[in-house]
Amino acid sequence: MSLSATIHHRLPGFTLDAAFSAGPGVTALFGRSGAGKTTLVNAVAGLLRPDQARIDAGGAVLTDTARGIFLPPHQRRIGYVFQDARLFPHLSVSGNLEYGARFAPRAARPSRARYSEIVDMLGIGSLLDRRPGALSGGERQRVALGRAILSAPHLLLLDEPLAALDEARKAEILPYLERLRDLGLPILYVSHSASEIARLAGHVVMLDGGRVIAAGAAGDVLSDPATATALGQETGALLAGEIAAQDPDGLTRLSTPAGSVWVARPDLPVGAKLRLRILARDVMLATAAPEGISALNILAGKIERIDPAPDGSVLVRLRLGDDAAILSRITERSRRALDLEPGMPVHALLKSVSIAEIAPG
Amino acid sequence: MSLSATIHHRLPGFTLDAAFSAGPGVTALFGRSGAGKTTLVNAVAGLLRPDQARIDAGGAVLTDTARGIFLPPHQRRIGYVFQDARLFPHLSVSGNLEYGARFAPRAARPSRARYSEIVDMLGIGSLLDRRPGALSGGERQRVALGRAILSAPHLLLLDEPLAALDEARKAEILPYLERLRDLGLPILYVSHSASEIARLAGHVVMLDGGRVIAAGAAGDVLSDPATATALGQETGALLAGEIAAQDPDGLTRLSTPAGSVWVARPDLPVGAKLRLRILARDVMLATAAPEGISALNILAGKIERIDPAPDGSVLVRLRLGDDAAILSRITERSRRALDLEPGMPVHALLKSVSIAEIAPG
Amino acid sequence: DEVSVFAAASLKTALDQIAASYEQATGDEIVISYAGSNALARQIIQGAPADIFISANPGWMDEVEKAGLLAEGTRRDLLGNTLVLIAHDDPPRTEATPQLTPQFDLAGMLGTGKLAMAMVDSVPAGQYGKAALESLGLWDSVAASVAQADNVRAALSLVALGEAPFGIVYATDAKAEDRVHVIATFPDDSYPPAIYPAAMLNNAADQADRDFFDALTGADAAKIFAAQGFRVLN
Amino acid sequence: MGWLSSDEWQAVALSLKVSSVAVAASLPLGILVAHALARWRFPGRGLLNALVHLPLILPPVVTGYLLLLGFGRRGVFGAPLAEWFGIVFAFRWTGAALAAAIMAFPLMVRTIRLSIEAVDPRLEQAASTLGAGRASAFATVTLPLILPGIIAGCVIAFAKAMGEFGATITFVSNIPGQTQTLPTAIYSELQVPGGEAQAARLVAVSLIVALGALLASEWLGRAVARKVAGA
Amino acid sequence: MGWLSSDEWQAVALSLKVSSVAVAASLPLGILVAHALARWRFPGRGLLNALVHLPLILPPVVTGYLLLLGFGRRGVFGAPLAEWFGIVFAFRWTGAALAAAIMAFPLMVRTIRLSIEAVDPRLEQAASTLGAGRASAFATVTLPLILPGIIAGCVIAFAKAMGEFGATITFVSNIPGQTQTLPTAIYSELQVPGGEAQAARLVAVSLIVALGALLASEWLGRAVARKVAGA
Ligand SMILES: Nc1ncnc2c1ncn2[C@@H]1O[C@H](COP(=O)(O)OP(=O)(O)OP(=O)(O)O)[C@@H](O)[C@H]1O
Ligand SMILES: Nc1ncnc2c1ncn2[C@@H]1O[C@H](COP(=O)(O)OP(=O)(O)OP(=O)(O)O)[C@@H](O)[C@H]1O
Ligand code: MOO
Ligand SMILES: [Mg+2]
Ligand SMILES: [Mg+2]
Repeated sequence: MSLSATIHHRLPGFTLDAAFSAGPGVTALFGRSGAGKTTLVNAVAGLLRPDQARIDAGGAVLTDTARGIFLPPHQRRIGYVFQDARLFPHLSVSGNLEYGARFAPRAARPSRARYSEIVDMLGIGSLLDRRPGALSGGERQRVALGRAILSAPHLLLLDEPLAALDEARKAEILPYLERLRDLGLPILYVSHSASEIARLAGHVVMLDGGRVIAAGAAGDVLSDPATATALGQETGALLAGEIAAQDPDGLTRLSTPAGSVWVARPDLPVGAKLRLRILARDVMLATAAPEGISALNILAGKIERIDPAPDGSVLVRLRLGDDAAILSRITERSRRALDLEPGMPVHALLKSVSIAEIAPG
Repeated sequence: MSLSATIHHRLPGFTLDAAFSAGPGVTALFGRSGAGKTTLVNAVAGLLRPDQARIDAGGAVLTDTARGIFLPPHQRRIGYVFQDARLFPHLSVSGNLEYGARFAPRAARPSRARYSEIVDMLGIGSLLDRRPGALSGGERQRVALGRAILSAPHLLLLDEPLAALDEARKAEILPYLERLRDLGLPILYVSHSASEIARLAGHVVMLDGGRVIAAGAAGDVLSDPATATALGQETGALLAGEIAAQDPDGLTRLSTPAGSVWVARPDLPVGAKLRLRILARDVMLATAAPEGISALNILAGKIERIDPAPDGSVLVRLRLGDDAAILSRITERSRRALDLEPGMPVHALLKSVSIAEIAPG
Repeated sequence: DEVSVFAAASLKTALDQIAASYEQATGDEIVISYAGSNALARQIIQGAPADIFISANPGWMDEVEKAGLLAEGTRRDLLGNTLVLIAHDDPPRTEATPQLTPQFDLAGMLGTGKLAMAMVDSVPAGQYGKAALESLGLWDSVAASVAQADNVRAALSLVALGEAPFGIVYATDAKAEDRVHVIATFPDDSYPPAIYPAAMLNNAADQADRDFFDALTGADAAKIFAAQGFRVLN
Repeated sequence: MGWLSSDEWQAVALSLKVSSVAVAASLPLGILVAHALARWRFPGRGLLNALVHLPLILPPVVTGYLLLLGFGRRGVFGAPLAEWFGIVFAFRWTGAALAAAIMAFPLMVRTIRLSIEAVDPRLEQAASTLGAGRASAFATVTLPLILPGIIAGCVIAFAKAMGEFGATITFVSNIPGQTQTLPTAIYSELQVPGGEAQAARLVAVSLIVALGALLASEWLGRAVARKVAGA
Repeated sequence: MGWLSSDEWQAVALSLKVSSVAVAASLPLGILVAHALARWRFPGRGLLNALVHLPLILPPVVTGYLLLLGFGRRGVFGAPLAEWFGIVFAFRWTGAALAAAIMAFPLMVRTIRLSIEAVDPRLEQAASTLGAGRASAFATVTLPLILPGIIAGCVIAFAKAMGEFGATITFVSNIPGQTQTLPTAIYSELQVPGGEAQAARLVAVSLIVALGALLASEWLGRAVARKVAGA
């Protein structure tokens, strides 16, 4: 299924004026607080009736103000995890989880097994009889996520679903969202976290002040020096890779367009495709190949461009082979010390453990 | 002011059984979703009447169930930013912000200038006439923060105040919280983010299942290999430093117990004290001092211990001089390749831009 | 058989007694609905299943008759009543009760107190009382002091409770209440006769209805009505 | 029990029956109207609102009289209803129930409406994203959440129905065993010299019944509220 | 205007005065009692609740009679009040207002109570952490949030007061210019054969006034609700 939306809506003091499309997989909506992410998602869900809009999903017209079409939310089969959990206070956790199933077509209703699986994944098995009033903030958000997933939607809208969760819990839920995505459920994912986005999203739509300021493949948007200010420490490149070998010491060799890269994922089969995230701040540059160093991954490349940043650092874009580029953030002093200029060949040192990987979007 | 609390409280299915004390500065409450952080904070605020508890703040007894003492919340002068913003829906943003002032002692009431300063810092100047219903999630949280600060409290409780905010906005607010802290306002800070905690907190209390599992100086707790599982990618060391010189090219030389370290903070005066955060994953190890590399900071030290992690990596603790230690996470393969063992002298390469710094707690 | 009687509420005490002994004697069942004459009349006009109607004033019986609902030739004036001036007092005084005259200083006796009456423009006892006071030339001097109750019983209880020192009620009411006593009687010719007309209605088909209607005018009933202070009119 | 006559027992039983039926029968319409007034925008909303409040504003006697004109045997609605459907209100206990229902209706609607207005519409939105249509969302979310309001509305309507006098006696008269409710029985007693003692006993009965209902409802309302509040 | 007699105009004016005063004077107590019933736990809560509902349950005549016993010239409270404070209710418009206030009180309290119960106590908690004591938190948070409920309570009480008849006439009887309210005037007209037309005019006046109040309150309530909802 694919989603395409052109939305114009005025609120007092704020105007949303955005057009974007999202294919299958995860499309991230990224933007500052107040950028209009929730407003946009509400319009897709049908909770907001925009002044002018055309929203299509999987060929079906959800909203078309020009033709007076407005499919009511309950017919859209769009699961929505709200920024505020909005659990039903009169229902127990299990009542909330089961709520959506009764409205889903019989064939789509989640099985008992799937229900347990999701409950376990979210770690809410011991809460099933509680009321939402007796849950912690993060527990509430997890139940909301389960509730939306169990309603068997055709599209999932997630408005900062993990913001209230600790790293460990996030790490448990993210693979599940990946699985949902890989099962073909398209997801529109609002997040402030570039690493979540890098991990999940195939596409990124960056919003600012109600307008789309960048959109495209996640790798392009996240490594675009133009978005670097918005991303700050999270600027980085994405690299597609494939598992070439599982070495006996537990390390995994990936072949990427930039050459071989080693990561620690002994659990994945040879041939699996991955995506590597390489943060600019995690890449050191060296003019000669260093020796006797704990960095596993040293890639050779050529400097493509150098953009100075306001904080005295510079962002160096390296071309590694024909199809790959990565970013490195170094200090201006280092640049001068090494006399780096566009066109120079250099070695990039990647700290292996700082590589985030995903199955390809 | 200092806070000390011993709290025992049973909820159906959950028991909080925690004792901790917090000096001036920021004390972080860190723990997984459902660990009992909000429950604990509620007890301190006086919103929860624990089964058994003794809570003192600045010499005054707030709660002492043994003696039947329970100071009502409005007499505690404790500002509280709730996990859910809880703005007053009938008041405009400015009405919310001004709410607390009228109950504060005349002398403590924030001046017009302070009010504007906080409004600017939070970026809510254009929202002052809006009602909370017309705010985005992050905007709501910012107003809640301003409301608590402007009530002129003696202690500030922050329950994940920045979770809903983007990096850029966080980066604007954190220095302000630092300033509040440095002005002597003690803060109890609930967060999932180790980097926020490392930046702000002098002390960390780690909660799990309602119990305190680790507590102490932030540097100790965050670099304790025992907490590494809980912290994951966020494991790291804290290093105290002092600005020794501002070099003309914009780099700043710090003297630390581990030697000189360069960072890019041209805005700080010589003599200012800082704290450096060095994430284990940001530290590479080399057996010989590398040449021609963009890493500014290379520190010499000796391996103190090596702890294997479940994911195939190892956590290496390096002693740098008498008073300093840092952590490095490297792969087991690298360890073997370099033949690293406790007692060996090595060089640590720090990526300069990945150093987070703060004024000392 | 069942006889359905719609009767003015002020008749309750007497009618209940009459009905009880009649039921015992005949085995017929008498069901009496007590309410204000106006309500009953309107209900009958709207088709209420009543067999017999006893009104507290001729006006409402006239309305029912105009609607053509009375059984031919059955209307008769059943009872009469006398208006009296009562005062609150306990224990009751036992002086003889004089007739009111134009010289009677009612206004002076009232002072700042109220004269309790039924509503003077709408409820029969009040209309009669006003007419009597007017014909005696006393109305203007007391009009401002009149507290009008929604029925004559309510006026009585105002005096009984001492809220109003004086009141104008039927002799029957005065007789039944020992917290008041009669201080004067209104001359018969000072107000229109206070008459309770009774009639059978078109509905009334069976013998039981006719029997009870006859019983109302019989000697036993007369005794009971008289004991309550009514003037029996046939 | 010996201290009430059989007519009086009948009045007690009838009052209970009339009040319960009045409340139960008008509840669905009450919820519908309350919902319409709280959440819908439609032409004639103001008129509907006014109409609902009428029985409160008018003296009960007037309402009773209008009922007599409308639903009496020869009434505008009464006659066709009786002829075509065999539904008769006039001088039946059903008429007393109709009068009580109409008199209590504004109280019921106001109360329920207020609690509907207090339900966060964002919860209904959440239900709609989970596939619940308007009616389903109402039944599964709004309705349970307003249960305390519905209970309150029923209690206040029941209490009002138990005390209703003016409209009842004007509409269906005061026929023992058929339309004589507690209040009209009390009225009858008050018409009799020395009837105060009798009336007082009936008042006592009326209080016991209504206050029992009140306490039961408080308890029920609290239980429901606790359930919603969690724990 | 020529189509109402001066007595009738007086009745209209008096009804307005009586109803307004009844609502205004009972509102503070109404809010207090509603708050107590909604939020406090104290012995005698059930009793207080029952007491508040009494006027609804009892036939109005009984309430009027009890008022007479309590607040008449010789009443338990009436006599001392008159003697010590010079406050007299008997046969005064103030008595009509007292009767109307008491009859309308349960409606007012129920309505306000329900809206207090709908206020999220966590907002009051937030106020307390900002330094607001119980009373301040009530005044600055709860009170504004229940404004729609208070308006609704006042309207329903006002409507009830405009229509109150039985208790009023029993307590303060019918003295034109002093205690003759619209409902008593209407009742009086209905007692006379052919008085329906007269009564209808008065009913019309009564409707215009009460529905005017109703519409105004709807508008006001909506404005308040909009303000709270934001935007
Ligand atoms: N009802 C409203 N009236 C006026 N402005 C509104 C209204 N609702 C939202 N806004 C404004 O619209 C803008 C976008 O809001 P939105 O909730 O979409 O932001 P967001 O991107 O989701 O932010 P956050 O990350 O903080 O949740 C904000 O500036 C907000 O103040
Ligand atoms: N009223 C209650 N009854 C029973 N259990 C409760 C109640 N309130 C909270 N709990 C439980 O107590 C535990 C601690 O809750 P708390 O809100 O303190 O967690 P937290 O550490 O703040 O989590 P989060 O990061 O998700 O906000 C949770 O497991 C929660 O389910
Ligand atoms: O019979 Mo009545 O009660 O005076 O009209
Ligand atoms: Mg948002
Ligand atoms: Mg919490």
